[in-house]
Amino acid sequence: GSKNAETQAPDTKTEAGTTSGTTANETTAKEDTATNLKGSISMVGSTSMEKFATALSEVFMEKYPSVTVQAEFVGSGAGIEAVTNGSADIGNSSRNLKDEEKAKGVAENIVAIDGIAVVSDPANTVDNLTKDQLINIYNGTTTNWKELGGADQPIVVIGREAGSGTRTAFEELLKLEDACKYSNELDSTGAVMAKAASTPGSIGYVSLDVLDDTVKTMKLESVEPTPENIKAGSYFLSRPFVMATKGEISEQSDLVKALFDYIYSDEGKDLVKAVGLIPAN
Amino acid sequence: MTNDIVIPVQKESAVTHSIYNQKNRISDSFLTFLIYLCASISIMVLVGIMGYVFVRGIPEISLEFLTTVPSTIKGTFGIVGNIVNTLYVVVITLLIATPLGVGAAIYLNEYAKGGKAVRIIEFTTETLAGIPSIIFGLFGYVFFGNTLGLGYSILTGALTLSIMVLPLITRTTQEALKTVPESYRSGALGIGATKWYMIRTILLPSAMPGIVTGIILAIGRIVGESAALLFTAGSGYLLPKDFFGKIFESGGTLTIQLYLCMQKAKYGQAFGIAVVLLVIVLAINGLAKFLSHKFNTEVKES
Amino acid sequence: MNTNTVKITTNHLNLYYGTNHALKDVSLNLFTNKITAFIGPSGCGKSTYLKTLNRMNDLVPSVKIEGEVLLDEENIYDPRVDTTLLRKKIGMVFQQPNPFPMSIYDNVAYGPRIHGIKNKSELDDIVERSLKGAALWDEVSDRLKKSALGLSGGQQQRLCIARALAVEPEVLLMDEPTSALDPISTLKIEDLMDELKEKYTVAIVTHNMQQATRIADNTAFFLVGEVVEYAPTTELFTAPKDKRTEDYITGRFG
Amino acid sequence: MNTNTVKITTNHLNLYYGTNHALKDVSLNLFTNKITAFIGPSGCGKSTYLKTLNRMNDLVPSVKIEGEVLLDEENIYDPRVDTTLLRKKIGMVFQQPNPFPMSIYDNVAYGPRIHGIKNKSELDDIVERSLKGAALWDEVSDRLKKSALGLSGGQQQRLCIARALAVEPEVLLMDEPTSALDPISTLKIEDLMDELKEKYTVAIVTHNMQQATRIADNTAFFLVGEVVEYAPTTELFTAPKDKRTEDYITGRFG
Amino acid sequence: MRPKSYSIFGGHGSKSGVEHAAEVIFTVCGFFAVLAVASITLYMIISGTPALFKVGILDILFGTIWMPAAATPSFGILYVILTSIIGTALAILIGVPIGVMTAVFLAEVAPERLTNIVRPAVELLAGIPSVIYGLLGILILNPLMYKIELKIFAGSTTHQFTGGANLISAVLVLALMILPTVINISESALRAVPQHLRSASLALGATKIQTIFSAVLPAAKSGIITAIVLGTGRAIGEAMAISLVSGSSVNMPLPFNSVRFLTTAIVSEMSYSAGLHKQVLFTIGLVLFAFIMLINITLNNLLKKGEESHDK
Ligand SMILES: Nc1ncnc2c1ncn2[C@@H]1O[C@H](COP(=O)(O)OP(=O)(O)OP(=O)(O)O)[C@@H](O)[C@H]1O
Ligand SMILES: Nc1ncnc2c1ncn2[C@@H]1O[C@H](COP(=O)(O)OP(=O)(O)OP(=O)(O)O)[C@@H](O)[C@H]1O
Ligand SMILES: [Mg+2]
Ligand SMILES: [Mg+2]
Repeated sequence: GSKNAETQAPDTKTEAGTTSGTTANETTAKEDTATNLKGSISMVGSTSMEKFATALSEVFMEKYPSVTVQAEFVGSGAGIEAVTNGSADIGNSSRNLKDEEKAKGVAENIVAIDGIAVVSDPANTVDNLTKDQLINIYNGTTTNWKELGGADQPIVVIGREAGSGTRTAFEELLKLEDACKYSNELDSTGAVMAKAASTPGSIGYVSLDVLDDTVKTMKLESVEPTPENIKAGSYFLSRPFVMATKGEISEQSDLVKALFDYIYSDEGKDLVKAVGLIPAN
Repeated sequence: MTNDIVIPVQKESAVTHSIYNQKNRISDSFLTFLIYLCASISIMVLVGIMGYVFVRGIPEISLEFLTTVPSTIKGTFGIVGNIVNTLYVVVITLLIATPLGVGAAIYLNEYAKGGKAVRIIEFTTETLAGIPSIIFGLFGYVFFGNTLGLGYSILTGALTLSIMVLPLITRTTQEALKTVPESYRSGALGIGATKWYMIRTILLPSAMPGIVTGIILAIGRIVGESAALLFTAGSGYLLPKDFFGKIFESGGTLTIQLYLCMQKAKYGQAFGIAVVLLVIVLAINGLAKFLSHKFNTEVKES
Repeated sequence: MNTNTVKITTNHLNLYYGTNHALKDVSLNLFTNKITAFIGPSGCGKSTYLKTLNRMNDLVPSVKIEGEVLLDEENIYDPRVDTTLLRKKIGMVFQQPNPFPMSIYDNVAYGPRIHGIKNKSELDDIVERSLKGAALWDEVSDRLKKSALGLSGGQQQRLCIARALAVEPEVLLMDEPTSALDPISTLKIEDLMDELKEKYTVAIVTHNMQQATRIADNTAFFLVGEVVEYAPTTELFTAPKDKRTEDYITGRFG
Repeated sequence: MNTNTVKITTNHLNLYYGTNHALKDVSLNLFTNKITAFIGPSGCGKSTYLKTLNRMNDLVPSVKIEGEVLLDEENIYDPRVDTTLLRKKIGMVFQQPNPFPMSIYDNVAYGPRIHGIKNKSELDDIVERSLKGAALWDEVSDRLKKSALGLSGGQQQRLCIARALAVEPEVLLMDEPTSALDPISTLKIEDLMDELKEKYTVAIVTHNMQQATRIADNTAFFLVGEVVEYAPTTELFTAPKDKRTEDYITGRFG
Repeated sequence: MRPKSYSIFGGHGSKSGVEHAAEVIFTVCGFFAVLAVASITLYMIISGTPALFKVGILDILFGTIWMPAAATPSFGILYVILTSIIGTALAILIGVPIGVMTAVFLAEVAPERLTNIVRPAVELLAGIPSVIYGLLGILILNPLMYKIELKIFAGSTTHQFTGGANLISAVLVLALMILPTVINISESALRAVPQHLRSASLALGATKIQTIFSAVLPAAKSGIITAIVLGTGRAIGEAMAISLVSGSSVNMPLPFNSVRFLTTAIVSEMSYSAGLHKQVLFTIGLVLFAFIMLINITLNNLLKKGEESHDK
């Protein structure tokens, strides 16, 4: 139901929507709404979520041909700001919302979980790290791979820039906030990959879905970073992908509601898996 | 040699002061060496970079790459939408910035009566040249996107970039105008040409090479820009549905797509895009030069 | 001299290039249908004076001008004056030939085109007539479309004369128009001036006193920015009133 | 004429600007310690010939040169020739004054500095001497540090002469060096040339036949790229062998 | 007196409408640049000053610890400022001479055929996105630097190894990135020098090289200064590329340290930041802006002084 009908008015860009708010069993009503839904949804936010967001919008637009989903990628912070001030319907964030952001009435809708993998250069002989070893590397206690049983070469510690969703999650999970001693703070996942691949003795962290064989992927506590292991909880580095809305989903326009309905449907979960992420809940 | 037959050298002075005595001037050799050294550094770096980009990029290019838009479902990748957006952004930006920049230069050089005003404008233009592009991006987003309500659109991007490349065009044009000999001006004015007529028929053609330099550098800035465009033109990658409507829609240029590829560590695609970008730049530069030639009244012969 | 119609009057003209006082209290009249010559040593202000008559000095940034110049009794330094119109009426040939970097044809057609003549055959006509007037037609008629910058020094000088003629000004100011010319071309240009004065007012700067005596009705002698003497030519050369004039014209000066 | 030492010999020189045959089979000798004058109608190739003597025509892209020019019996178009040395020996004053956009002082000191003179007082000396030689010192001594572009036409011309003198060349080529000068300055420059020929070889282009008769030892008459007649000056002017020469010097030509 | 219609007085619009329109349009264009700078300045001041007071001017400008996202954030940017100053200055010192000399080569020395190949290539260089420069830096330059770094600091326990991402790399990439601007503008300035000046110099017995350095370069001075100023602007404003090759950690600007520039600080954190952190980033923008103005004033004073002295 729409309890706060007045709050949704300024946000919505729907030109014509279904008048009946049938959200309960959309799976059956899908075919009807597909012909009825019209308008556009704007998403703004994290670049890390680009793959997921473009896939989602592509599939959704195929399903509802009269709907346009426009996604922009300017960063988590900017996305949340956009949804806060109403210039976007959805703010994509690759980190949890901060309390002050929630206080402004923005709802945190986790749509997927992204694993964070620890990578190193391909020639590295170390292939497993314990949580403590990882912490010691990043806080500057361990500075040479030989202390970890590897070759005698300095560790080049690579991280992401302050404020990055990946970094925030990584540091939170390892309780390393403000304690990391990075020698490289790169501002894109691709740059971390390139740097790790080309620098002997490097170590860095990236999203699960970009892994390839130009780098060596570390096991943590002897666990491989796979979706299954993350789902099972045995791999401990992961972070949420959030699609923030102003107010709860139920307060949104029919279009936005339909989008979330889709994401949480089985079809949506398949899509999430297809782009290398883990479906939420 | 014809002078073999001529009298043997008789005067002493003729020997010592012979014009055949190629004297080696050390400072000359040093400076020549320096010129060649710097030029070869530049050229080697240039060739190296281009070579690297081409070697890594060309294998990525296929018909699909050039003629489709990305699709995550099908798992395919193509950049035709971005190519179109790039052309939109370049053309619109130049349409806005060139008249403004050239006009400003003409004002500064031909109309403003020297003094403070000119110096202030020159100074501000130069300041504009040093502002990082992200500031332009944020400003453009706030001003054109929000205040003027243009949102994420090609127009917002083009307006923002216009301000960004304005200094390049203004200052290079101004320098070009400064080098036009004063005698051309007095010649034209002296037979009763109005100022604007003189500017149109004498100054602009003479200054054309300089203006083109500015435009070409501006084109480089436009196509190479990512930060400012991400916040203003957005990252849409679909083909336009109608020609003019697209101007008000989000559209990511090739560089934006390249930037997003970098995020996903898709270097192959990134280099592929870079190659396409270079080809496009080459084409636009060529076109700019061609058009400028049409303007140039100078008789090119003898 | 005073039976003539005055075309241009200069009253107490002073001109400064920065601190350099280049014209000192110059008062002169130019008469309709007469040729006035300006003579004097190099650097004495002849070119400067000529340029004040059609306000070409406006282009020099550091220049400061006092006094009054009247064309047909209108002050040309009045703020309301349209300098374009003024310069259409008062044409000028500069001391240093300054052809535009265009073809010979376009150089001559430049002026007429400004004033709205578009018709090809009319333009052809004007170009031919002007080049003939400047005694250049024979030498360049087969290369009208070639760049004017490939002309010899004297040819460039005549081209600039042709360019000024094409506009048909009321007053023609010529700064040493024959300095780079051989005697024959010079005579042709002098004949031209003689013809021109039927319709126009002509002023020339020359270093050649024979030339002044041959063609000028009146002559002014300049010295370090001052007009020392201004009189009908024959009078000035045969019975100069000022000792300095006499010294100069007899070559005893300096 | 043949009792003199030959400084420069030209043998069967032909020069083309593209398809324009500007010099036709020119053969001439210039003699040490003599002044040679070149006369002829505008556009006949005088400047072109002068420029071939120190290879300034090399700079025109479309130019093609055939034949031989010998300086002290060395072919200046030999590939081994150091054009820099050549041009230091053969100085040139161009038809159109071309001062550098620098101060007057720097303009004159340019050449000496190039050739390694750094010493301030020595330079001051050269500058003063050269400017005095070119009869310009009095007018500019108080503004040596001002831009040379603010000089009058005749002053610029004299500046360019001073600039060439400062290098002390063996041969001095002057293209109408007094065209923009008043009679007095002209006389001073002519005196200078007379002095110069004691030490150097001088060649000048002039349109002023009186000037040629006053100063030149030998005179060559050019016509459409050809040397019609070359003879001792008095001979050429009093008893020309060629009908065309006679026509020209008596003003009956064309 | 002639009929009134011949009067030289402009009167009713004989200074034609076109002429007036042209003047007005050009004036508007001229002041547009001022308007643009003014509004951007205003925008920066409005967004950048609040943090100055919230954090404290001294704490920001002279603090050395940058921990914007920490629980107790610290916003010191002294090292970042120093890095920008030193890095930009070095890049200019390397890039400008190479650029100007290359321009001389193209305009005066090189055979026309070579110029016709090289010039478009230089122009292309201007169009390569900075991300690509950054990527090339990571893939090619940094590994090279790392080899040197490993040699120099072998066995050091205090040095933090950066994998070659350091001040030197950043300076080299910056120097490279300003080349197209410097080369192109200088070259067109050199080409605009009238031929007769070269003739005059050569005729005095100057060699080609002497002519270039004593006559042509001084005559093209104004254009070359513009090239330097615009190149400097490019160097100061560039962020994307150097953020990748410089390591981007906040450190003292020593050659082999990972360092962060002002622009990098803004670009890499702006999109994720929020709240006070974001405001501080705008403050950095403001600092950068002041920095640009300062450099411009200095350059103008240094380079343009000589120019006016002989022009009366
Ligand atoms: N750079 C050039 N390109 C093409 N033609 C040229 C060039 N310079 C001169 N000419 C032509 O060559 C011929 C001879 O020119 P030159 O300058 O030698 O004449 P000149 O005798 O010096 O004449 P003047 O007395 O007018 O200076 C002329 O017809 C001229 O138009
Ligand atoms: N643009 C200028 N800036 C400064 N001084 C100038 C400028 N033009 C001319 N002068 C000076 O003003 C004086 C008069 O110059 P003007 O050109 O009128 O002389 P002129 O009589 O034409 O001489 P010439 O016969 O040599 O051409 C000279 O001393 C000259 O140096
Ligand atoms: Mg004069
Ligand atoms: Mg000549």
